[in-house]
Order: sequence, then C-alpha cells, then structure tokens
Amino acid sequence: MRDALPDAAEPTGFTVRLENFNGPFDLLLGLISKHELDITEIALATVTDEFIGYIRAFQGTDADFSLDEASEFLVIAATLLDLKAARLLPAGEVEDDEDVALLEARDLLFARLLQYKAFKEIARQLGERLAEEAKQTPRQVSLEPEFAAMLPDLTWRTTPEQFAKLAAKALEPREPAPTEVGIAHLHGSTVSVREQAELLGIRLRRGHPLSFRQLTQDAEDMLTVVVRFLALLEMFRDAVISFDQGAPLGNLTVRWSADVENWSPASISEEYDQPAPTPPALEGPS
Amino acid sequence: MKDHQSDVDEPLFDASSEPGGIKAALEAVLMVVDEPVTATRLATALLVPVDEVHGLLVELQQEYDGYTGQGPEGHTTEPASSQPRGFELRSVAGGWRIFSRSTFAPVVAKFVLEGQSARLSQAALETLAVIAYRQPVSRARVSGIRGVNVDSVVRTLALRGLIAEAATDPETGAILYGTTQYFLERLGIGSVADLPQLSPHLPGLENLGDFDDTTY
Amino acid sequence: MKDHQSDVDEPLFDASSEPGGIKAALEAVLMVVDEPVTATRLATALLVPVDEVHGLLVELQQEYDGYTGQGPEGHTTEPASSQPRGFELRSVAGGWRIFSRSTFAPVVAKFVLEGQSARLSQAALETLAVIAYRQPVSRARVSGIRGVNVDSVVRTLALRGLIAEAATDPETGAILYGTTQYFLERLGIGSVADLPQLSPHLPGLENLGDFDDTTY
Repeated sequence: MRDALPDAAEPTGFTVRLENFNGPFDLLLGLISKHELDITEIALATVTDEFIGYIRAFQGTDADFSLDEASEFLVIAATLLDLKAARLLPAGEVEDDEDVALLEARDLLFARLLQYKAFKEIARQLGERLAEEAKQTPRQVSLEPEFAAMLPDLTWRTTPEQFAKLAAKALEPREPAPTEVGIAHLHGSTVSVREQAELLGIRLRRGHPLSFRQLTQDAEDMLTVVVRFLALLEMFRDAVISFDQGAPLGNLTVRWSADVENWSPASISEEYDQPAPTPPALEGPS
Repeated sequence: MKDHQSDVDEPLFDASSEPGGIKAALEAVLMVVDEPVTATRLATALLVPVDEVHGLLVELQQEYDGYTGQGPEGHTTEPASSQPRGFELRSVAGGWRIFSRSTFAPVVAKFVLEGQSARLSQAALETLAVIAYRQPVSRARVSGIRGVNVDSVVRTLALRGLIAEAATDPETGAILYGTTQYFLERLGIGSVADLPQLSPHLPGLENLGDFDDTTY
Repeated sequence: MKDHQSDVDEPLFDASSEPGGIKAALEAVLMVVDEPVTATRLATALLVPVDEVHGLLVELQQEYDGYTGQGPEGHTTEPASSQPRGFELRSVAGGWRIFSRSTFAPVVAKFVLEGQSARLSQAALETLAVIAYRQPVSRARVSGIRGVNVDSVVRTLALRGLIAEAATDPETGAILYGTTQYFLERLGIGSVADLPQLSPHLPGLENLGDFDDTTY
C-alpha cells in the first residue's frame, strides 16, 4: 500500500522515518550509508541494533505494518542477529550444519543486499532519464478530418445484449492474479510472540534444559522460528530463562529459572502483539 | 500550491535567449497542440506582444511554404531553402495549427488507411463497453477498471466517432468521455437509457466507483 | 472493382515530382502519426527504398537541429539556416517521431497537459527497473528482489502503460511482466538492449538469478 504513495521527493540525507524506506533492504542500505560504511559483515553488525530498533519503533506506531512485509523484515533481522552473535565470539572453525547454515544465510543476505543496491542505483538513473525525456512532447494530434473521413466504415456485428455482456465482464472486479508460490501462510496465521512464549514456557517449566533446535523443531515455518527466538529474548529480559552456549556457534541451551513461579506471558511487551490484524488484501480489488 | 510555485518560476524562462528564439518556441508549441491555438494565448505564454507573435507566425507560415523569409536578405532566390516543407501552418477558426501539406494528401491517405481494420479490436470493444456504462468517465478511471493503459484505444474510439469528450471533471480537470449518437446508431438503440441492464447478480458492480481511482 | 481502380490510380501520384519531393512527403506523413513509425512502413507507403528513406530521415533530423544539410552547397555558413527548429525528429522505440525540443519544455507545458503524468515514486522506479532487466518476470520474483510486496506498484505501472502482462510461466502459471513500447518511448531508447548496463553495479554478482527466488 505504502508503495503506491508518490514519494517523488527523494529524501536528502538520512531520515529516521521508516515509512520512507522501501522495505528491509532499503532500510539496511540507508543505515549502512549513514555510517559511511561499505557493505561488509562489520557494517551489518554495526547497524543490526538500529535495524531492529526501527522495526520496533515502527511496529509500535503504525498498525499498517502488513505481515508479509514484517516477516521479510524479521527474517533479515534474525539473520543479522545471527551474524552479530557469531562475530562477537572468537573466530572458530566451521563445526556443524548450523555453522554452514549461518554462512549460507550470510552470503545470501550479502548477495540480495548487493543486488538490491544495484537495482536501486539503476532505478535512480531511470528516474533521471525519464524526467529528462519528459521535457519532450511527442506530436500526437487527432487525425485531420479529411483523412478521418476516409477510414473504412466500421463493421459492427455486436448486438446490445452481447455488448452488455462485454460490459459486465469488463466491469467485474477481477481477482488478483495468482503468484506462483502461495504466500497465504504469511497472511493466514498470525504468529504471536505471546502465544509462542506461553508454549515455550510450558515446555521449559518441566525442568529439563532444551536446546533452541529442540524448541523450534516443530515450528511450521521460518516465521514461527523467528517469533520463538523473539519470545525467548523477551523471556530472557524478564529473567525467567537463562541461556547457555558451550562453544562459539554451538548449541544454545535454554534453561528455566527455578525461582520463577508467577511468570505469565501476559507480561510480554505489547509491542509485538497488536490485535491480530485481519489478513491484508494482496491487492486492491480491481 | 504547485501553481503558485510555477507562477514564481515562470519569468525565469526566457525563450528568446534559447537557440531559435521565440520563433522556435512557437514551433515547439504548434507541433504538439491538437486544437488550433490563438496568437493571444501564444503571446501570453511567451510573454511577448501579440503583434510580434503574429508577425512570427506569418514568417513561419512562409518558411514552411518555401519562402526563405529570412528578413532583409531573404530575397536571395536560393533553390534549396525555397523548398516547401511537408507541413503547413494554417490559421483556422481563429487559431493556428500545423497540418500535413495538402499536396501530399494521397501519400498521407495511403499511409493512414494501410492496415486500418474495419473491425474494432476486442480491447477497443471492451473499453467502449466500459465507457458506455460508466459515462461520463475519465480515461484514468477506464484504465483502472481495465487494469491497463487505454490511451491509444480511447484515441481510436474517438477517431471512429464512437465516443467524444463529454465534460470536464470539475475537481481534477480530467476530460470525461461519453458515447455518441453514431454509437447508438451502430448499436441500434435510441438512447443510452436503452442499453440492456447489466445482470444484477454480478457481485459488487454498484460499488465500483470507490476504488477505481485510488491508484491514480 | 474499386480496389482495382485504386491500384491503377496509385502510381499516378509521384511524391518525388512534387515541390519538396520525398523528403517533404515524409514530413507530411510524420505529421499524422501517433506513435513511432518505422522507416520500412514509410518506405512502403512512399514506394521508395528503405535506405533512401533512412537517409532522408537523418537529413531531416539534422535540418531540424540546425545543420543546413543541403547537399553539396550546404557548407555556406548561413547563420539563419543553422538555427534549430522548435521541434526535432527522433528515433525511439524502433521508429521515428516528431517531438517538441526539450529547451522549450516550460512553454510547451502550458499548452499540453497530457502526458505530464506525475513522477514515479521510488518504489515504482525500483520495481520498473527490476522488471526491465529481468523480464519476463513474475511479481513474486520482483518481490523477492525488493524485499517487499509489489502488487500495488505493479498495478500502477500497468495502468501507466509502462509494463504489461507478457507471458505466463509454463510451470507455475504465474503472470510474467515485461516492459512496453511506451516504456521505450518514455525513456527515449530504441530497445531494451539499449538500457544501461546493470553489471557495473553488480560487482561479481552477474549470475544472481538464483538468489531471488530462494526465500519465496
């Protein structure tokens, strides 16, 4: 929706309003350039906190943050957090599948970010070109009457009823054209941080420490994994759980703090769980 | 708001200082306007006295017709510069407009008629149907309903005399189109009110008005 | 019967014998076209070899730009004839068309409201760029590259006539979009191949094709 707004006025310099950004890559590039950094791992680690800060701020202020966009932001936020976490620890050997997955995630993020940067730059050039070309107006005048009169007489075989049928078909609101991959799951299920926290709480309260992998192995999709991660961070902030990680990039073990009895997921910050949004329409009815 | 800004900007543009000067500026306008335009309007737009504009228009007319018209030294009878152009500047209905030169009418006619079909394309018929049932209606709204740009189809329908400019939207200034008497004759009905009702069971047709324009 | 007659009539009109000759005849035709027209079509209408037409079009182009181009005796450096005209002949989107000269845009804008469409938003420009360089391409893939849903922007671009449904993915059935002739015209280029190179902006990542889709 926000995409349709004419924001022809290119923001000069860095502005802090997330609405000015066209998606997560745009925001990320904006943050990186604000720090006058190139796209590197260091740059990503540097801007990770700000990136997440912007998402939070935006979610806190604007209910129009549609879920499919939010999920893209969250996936990137999760990747950034992973990268930052990995960087804070001494460089280690690639030890297991999770390390490999992290490296792949990093490379993919770099590739997509650079690709987006290239298109953004080209888009700027196209915009300048279009503006320059708009100064020229093509001659496009109606046909001189003497020639218009020479046009062959129209063959007309449409009856009023056929014509009405055509009109009905043309005026019928069209279904949005299908995209090739169903993204209904992004709209269909709102994954709530609070609900996931409750679920995690029930599992952890049984007393056995559980690894992050165990806690997420039944997650239906990436979004649920991300939301469970966020839920754990919230629970950590509430001091109801503790983390234990034996080695760099090793298993993350989550442990219930024995002295917490009265914790309830209701204390989870409101900022995530706005009233479950109705699934945003894919496209304006047409 | 925007108007104010351009009011302020306008005096900054001085056509006489551009290569070709006021005369070329007149040509630029005349080449792209559809309706004949008066010397007064041209003078106002260019901030030049009407007399001067009128004099320059006559000069252009003569240049196009093959007189050199280059001021005092113009009477050198150079054959090259005395060739007429393929277009001419005519004063019609109180205004000026550039037309193709009538000597070349046979070539122009041949070109125009080539590939002209006597039948309307499916896209043209559907666009006509939308205009017929939603008139008076702007091109932007028809585009919105059809999901594609309809500019050239609308031109064809107007050229064919099936639709015509009916009004101007009081708010946006957009041209609103409606069907013509000729359209009614071709369809074999007496008036727009005689168009068959659209099937009532089609969903949501009544409330179409609201979202067609939103993306514009 | 009528056809026969016109077959007989046609050869009777010989543009080259009219004052101004073939060159003026070309101008006459260019006055009535409403889209770029190819040299081949012009050659067919005028019964003149394409090469000759092409040469004459280039001559016209230079004349309008202020070069005398009057054959051998053209090197007389007459200041008057080296003034550019207010219009120019351009080769865009594979054809030729007359445009007002850009220097006079401020004046022309006062007369022509059509086509003064609002500038595209950054989101629309980015989406247009991705479609231009990856066409034919599905909305999902464009979304993947931009990291946001592009449905409404794609719709706007289609309404503006800059993109159109080009094909359907044989495997998934998804609609694939591509840019239009009008896009080329608006950009003033001959074909998609004339778009600026993307690779300088994509160091070492020319073969990114696979990355876009993985997250969707």
